[in-house]
Amino acid sequence: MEEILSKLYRMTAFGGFSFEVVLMWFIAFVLLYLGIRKKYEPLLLVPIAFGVLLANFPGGGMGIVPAENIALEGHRYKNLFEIASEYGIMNYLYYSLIKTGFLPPIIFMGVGALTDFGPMLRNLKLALFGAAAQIGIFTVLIVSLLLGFNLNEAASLGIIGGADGPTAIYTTIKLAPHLLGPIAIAAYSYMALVPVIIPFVANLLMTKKEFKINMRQMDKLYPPKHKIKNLKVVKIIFPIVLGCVSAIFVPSSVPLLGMLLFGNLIKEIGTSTLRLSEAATGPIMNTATIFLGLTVGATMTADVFLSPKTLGIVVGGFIAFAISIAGGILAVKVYNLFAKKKINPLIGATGLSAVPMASRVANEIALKHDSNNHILQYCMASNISGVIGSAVAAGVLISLLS
Amino acid sequence: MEEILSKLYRMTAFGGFSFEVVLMWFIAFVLLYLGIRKKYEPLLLVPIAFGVLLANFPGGGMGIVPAENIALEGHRYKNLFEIASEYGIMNYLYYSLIKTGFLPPIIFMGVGALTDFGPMLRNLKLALFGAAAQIGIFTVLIVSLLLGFNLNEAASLGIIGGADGPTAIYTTIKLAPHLLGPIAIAAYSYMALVPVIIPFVANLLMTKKEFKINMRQMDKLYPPKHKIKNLKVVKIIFPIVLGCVSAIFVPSSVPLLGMLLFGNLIKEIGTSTLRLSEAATGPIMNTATIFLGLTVGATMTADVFLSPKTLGIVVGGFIAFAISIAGGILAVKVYNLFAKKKINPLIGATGLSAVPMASRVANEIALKHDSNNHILQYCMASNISGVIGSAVAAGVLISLLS
Amino acid sequence: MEEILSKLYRMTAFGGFSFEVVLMWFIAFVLLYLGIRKKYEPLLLVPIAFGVLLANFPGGGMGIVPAENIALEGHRYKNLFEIASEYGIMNYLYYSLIKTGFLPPIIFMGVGALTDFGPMLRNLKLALFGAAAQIGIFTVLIVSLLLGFNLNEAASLGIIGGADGPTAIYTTIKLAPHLLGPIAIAAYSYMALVPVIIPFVANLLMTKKEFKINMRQMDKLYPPKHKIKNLKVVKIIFPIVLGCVSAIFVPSSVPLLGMLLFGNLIKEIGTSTLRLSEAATGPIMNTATIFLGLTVGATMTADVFLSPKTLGIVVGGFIAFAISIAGGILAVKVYNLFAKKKINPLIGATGLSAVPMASRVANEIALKHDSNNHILQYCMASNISGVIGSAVAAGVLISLLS
Amino acid sequence: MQPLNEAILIMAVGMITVFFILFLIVLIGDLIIRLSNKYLPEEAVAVKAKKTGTSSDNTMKAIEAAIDVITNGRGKVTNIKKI
Amino acid sequence: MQPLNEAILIMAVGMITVFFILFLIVLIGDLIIRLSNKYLPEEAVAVKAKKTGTSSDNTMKAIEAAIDVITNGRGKVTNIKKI
Amino acid sequence: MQPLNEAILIMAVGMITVFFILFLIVLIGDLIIRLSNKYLPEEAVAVKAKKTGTSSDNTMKAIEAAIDVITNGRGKVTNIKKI
Ligand code: NA
Ligand code: NA
Ligand code: NA
Repeated sequence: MEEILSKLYRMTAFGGFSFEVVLMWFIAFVLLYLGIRKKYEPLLLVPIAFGVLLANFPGGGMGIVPAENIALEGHRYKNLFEIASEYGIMNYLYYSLIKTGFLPPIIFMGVGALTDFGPMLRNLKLALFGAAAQIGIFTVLIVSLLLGFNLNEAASLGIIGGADGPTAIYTTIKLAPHLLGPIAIAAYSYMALVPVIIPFVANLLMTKKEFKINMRQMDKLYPPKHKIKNLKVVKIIFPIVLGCVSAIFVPSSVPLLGMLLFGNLIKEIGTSTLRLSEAATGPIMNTATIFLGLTVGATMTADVFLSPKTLGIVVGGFIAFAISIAGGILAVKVYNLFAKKKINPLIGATGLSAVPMASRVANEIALKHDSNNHILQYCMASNISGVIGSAVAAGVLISLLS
Repeated sequence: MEEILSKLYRMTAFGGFSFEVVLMWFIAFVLLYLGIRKKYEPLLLVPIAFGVLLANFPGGGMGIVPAENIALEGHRYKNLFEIASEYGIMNYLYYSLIKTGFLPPIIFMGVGALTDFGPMLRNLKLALFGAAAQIGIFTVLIVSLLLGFNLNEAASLGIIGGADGPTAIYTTIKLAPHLLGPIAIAAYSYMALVPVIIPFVANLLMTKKEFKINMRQMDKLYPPKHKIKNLKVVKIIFPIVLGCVSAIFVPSSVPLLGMLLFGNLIKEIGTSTLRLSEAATGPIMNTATIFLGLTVGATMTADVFLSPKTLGIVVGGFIAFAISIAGGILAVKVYNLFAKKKINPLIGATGLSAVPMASRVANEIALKHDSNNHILQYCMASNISGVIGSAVAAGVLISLLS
Repeated sequence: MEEILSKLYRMTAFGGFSFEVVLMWFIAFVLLYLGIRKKYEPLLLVPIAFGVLLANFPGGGMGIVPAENIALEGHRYKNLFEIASEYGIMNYLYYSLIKTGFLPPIIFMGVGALTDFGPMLRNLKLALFGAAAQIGIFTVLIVSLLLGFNLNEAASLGIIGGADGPTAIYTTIKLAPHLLGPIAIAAYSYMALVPVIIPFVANLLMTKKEFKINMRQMDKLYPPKHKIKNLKVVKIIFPIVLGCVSAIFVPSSVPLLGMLLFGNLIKEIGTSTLRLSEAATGPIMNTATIFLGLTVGATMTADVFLSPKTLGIVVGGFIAFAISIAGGILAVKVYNLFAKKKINPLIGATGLSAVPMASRVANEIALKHDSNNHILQYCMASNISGVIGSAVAAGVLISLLS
Repeated sequence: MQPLNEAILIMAVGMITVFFILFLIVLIGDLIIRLSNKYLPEEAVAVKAKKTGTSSDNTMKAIEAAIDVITNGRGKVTNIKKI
Repeated sequence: MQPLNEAILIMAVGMITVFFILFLIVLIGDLIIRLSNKYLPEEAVAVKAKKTGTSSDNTMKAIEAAIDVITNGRGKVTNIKKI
Repeated sequence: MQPLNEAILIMAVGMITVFFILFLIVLIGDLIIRLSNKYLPEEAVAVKAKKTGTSSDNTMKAIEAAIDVITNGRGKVTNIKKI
């Protein structure tokens, strides 16, 4: 009888319990609440949160082990079969799909196949504000360096300001994989908080008059020079050329941008590659999302997550977002000083990326100030270019630091 | 000319022929017949049977090699690339997807996303009979130990009585992988034979009066205390809490139960995670089923399969099923001795699991005895809890024996 | 400032530029043009072309490294995790999905699930011309040996004449992986050029009278002996038996033919395995196509592709196609010398395979000569048997040479 | 320990655990139902979802009919997502 | 053996095998057809399937005919789900 | 180099690169548009595509409008297949 009880006890997780573990459950519940009830990017936050939960049951063997555990001597590593045997399926998934940098480009392929470069092509100039809105990345890099993060960690923290989930995850995998969990959560949470952060920053920096700048009226006053006569051809050539240009200048951005543009190309070609683009946006992307979420969540074991650095990431990520938005807005304001054809600074704010929510939020703000001021299509131009901007920034960081 | 003939001969499979190989083909044909014509779980039996066929052509290189072949010295193993190069794609699939324990939890995720805990939540008490109906697992464990199986083999044999394919496969991978083929076949075959086994056991153990116990009348006589006012919320919270509880007490059941409950959660959340649950029940589960079936079939090479143990598994598996059903029925009968609100013992029989066929069979039996006695919803309660029950039992076995 | 510029420069790809690299881009653009505008097998040529592009940006790390780079001493290899870490995701995909020989059989499973053996079963005798039309494979093997290719290379080159993409790729992986890129491109390009090549060869070898041989009239004059009463049963039994026969005589064709026939079986069984056949033809096949295309394209780095051998492959592949078509036509002509019931030699031409385009082309040619001469169904018989024929030929080559 | 003894011990541990877990599920399920009945009895969202739910069959037919008329049968709804 | 000799040998082995296999396919296909015609000309299951088939087949055909008429052949039912 | 100096250097390199690439995109996008306007202004294929496009666009709008009315905006067509 005693034996039964002792076996029973040893089988349970009670031996490994601690305050930290229970705290992690609480964090998982909060994330689940945000994802399910508040609908903060549920497609990622729910799997991440469940991954956190699974990882934090002592004895469940679902938590990701540190990379040291799989290193052997002489730059060699345990093989995937050994990882699965020793550390279970979650580590198998993590080390085959995530640590190899595989899933973020795969998700980017799907994102590309869902992206329409049309609005950007129709308002090419606005794409430049997608560059300005990357300033948060580098500012926070410097700030967090001063706060005690090392360079690689600081770069991963800064990339949260790119407001793009797969980019943030890919960069962190390459530069500071031990911070993957909190950075992914910060990135997706703040993307979900865009409807709060953009109005907050915009109200700080913009005047009432600026909120009312009407892009369509401007287009009437100063009509664009040439219209696109054959949009389909342009849309097919554009991703190919864009891929070449970015690959020549920032080769390290190829895994991300190349897959994004490949996805876009097979979508724009149309029916003859429809099977491929449907696969990229459907089963491939959804499957990738499930496993990305669960494994990223599973990196957050109590001992890794509960460190002062996590707090730094939460605060730093928010600052990066805010500065990126501010950068976009200020760039438009500077532009407006010199140009006759004014631009609504909200279009700078959407340079952040967080497609398409940022555009929708900016459009709503504009409509609140003037119910005729539809700026969605203009916002989408800088919004999409913000995705490219942060992927390029990620390429630079990886190239200079890894 | 002679040279041509000799090359021709050496190319063929004739050199490796034997009576055993031909017998394996015959077994494959029988399984194909059962799957295609008799519709015994065709989604699994057809791929398994085809895998048996492919594995038993000498020279085809599609049979699974024993684990010794991939072991190196010092607890190290050949890597997956080496396995593919040396032993071909079927071993590549087997050692990357099955031996790692990967596919059964993945299929459980899909099962979870197809499961509705509603009937169980509406009749929670009936869930207890899903525990009673696991007795076959442990009884057959003891019996087969006496018949000469070792402890790990006996546990894998017993788990057939859990009447749940992925659970049986997962447990066998962990405890006795050399028995994987016959155990998988026994599990799926007997699940397909549930329409025969349940009536057989029920007729042995139940009286006419018991067959006619009408659950709806009982509900009218003794109405349940409280109804569920907000089913959606309950259904979302339930898998989360259930996951935590089972993970705390039986951490080794987390890979199976955790994925099951994750699948269920993304289904119950609804539209905002629809992409994920559709992926889990569609492409992911179907792809997993194809590769699980083919590779499990391919483990059954003549020398592995044609052993007295296989016969023991076939017999033992049947006994395990029968005892599990009997356990469920008897548990209800004991309950009825003490309770005023009687329960139809058929609801105990479905505690076996084999969802949802067991419930349908039990419902038909009840209707045959009283055409107004619809017990399907009640059966589903114990039926679903039987899935949890056998996953917990599997966790206990793995935790105590591996 | 100088430091910034130097960092900027070192980050770009300029250091690795060369005439060869730019030439590869040009080749990629031509392939994209063929795939997108000329619609030459866009499902494969577009991913291949994009793979070529990605692979040829110095510093992008997307080009496939030679197999020597992953070999260690003593017949051991780097593991997949190490390959991903050192050489990036494209090599990870290539060495896990292609070099293991995994994807071609997977695509064949989908092809099987899309194939209808009905036309072949209705005109079984025509299947023999699917054998005659494999002569191009072996002729070009000899020719290219004389031109300086070694035996394994010559066999891979010859298999282009099988006019079947996955077969050509699978054979090349096994025999001469360094030629994978150009052989895959030649195979798919010539399959796209079938509407040009078949009329060209047919006009050379066929008389006006032969073009007008009307198969339906022949069927009326000499009606077939027995009709199929129960097509469904025949269609289910056929792939099973065919699988056994080919596996016994050419075991090395099992990975290809076995998967083809498994795919066909789960399709013919119908509703009870519909989930599986839908998965095989949908998400599995499309995903496999994307990754096959990208990685095959990525093998074509400048130094591998720009060699005289590539030119030999381009020329040899064309000859192989032409000879295969001629072989089919001539076999029919010889048959017609002896038989009363004449056969239209175009049906020999489609023995090449390139399903179903060859059949459509042949049908159109026949209709041009006689607008009542519908031969599509007859062409499909030899057309499908041509797929089996080249898979068998591939099995012979692999068995004798690897 | 002898295998048979161990097997019996496993049986005891196993059946106790299975019963204990499913007993806990009954308790906890009951608790969740009670708490949700008390604190989240019928929230706005749930009500809405239910309503669109029941009417969805009729709606579906109406949509199909409408499309048939408008497109002269050339269009067909293969997929309708609720938003 | 010299490569050229081996190549010719391969050609012989290869073409013989390909012809042999496809010849076997013809024979075996013929055999399957004969046997199925004799022993399973129109079996119970098939009949049953056909019958349940027929009712849904008829429905299906009716639907398809209707759509064909309406759409002048341009529409096609790709998927009907029972609800 | 001290980390801080390097960080500032990274910022410079990074922002220059990002601006440079997006500037190039503006230029090249403009160039593609001009060239396509000049050399491929409205090719046969494109015209065709556009025409079926516009007609189906109208149909689509009609369908959507109908559905909107019927479902009070709760339903949305996500997928219509033409054959
Ligand atoms: Na961005
Ligand atoms: Na069970
Ligand atoms: Na062929």
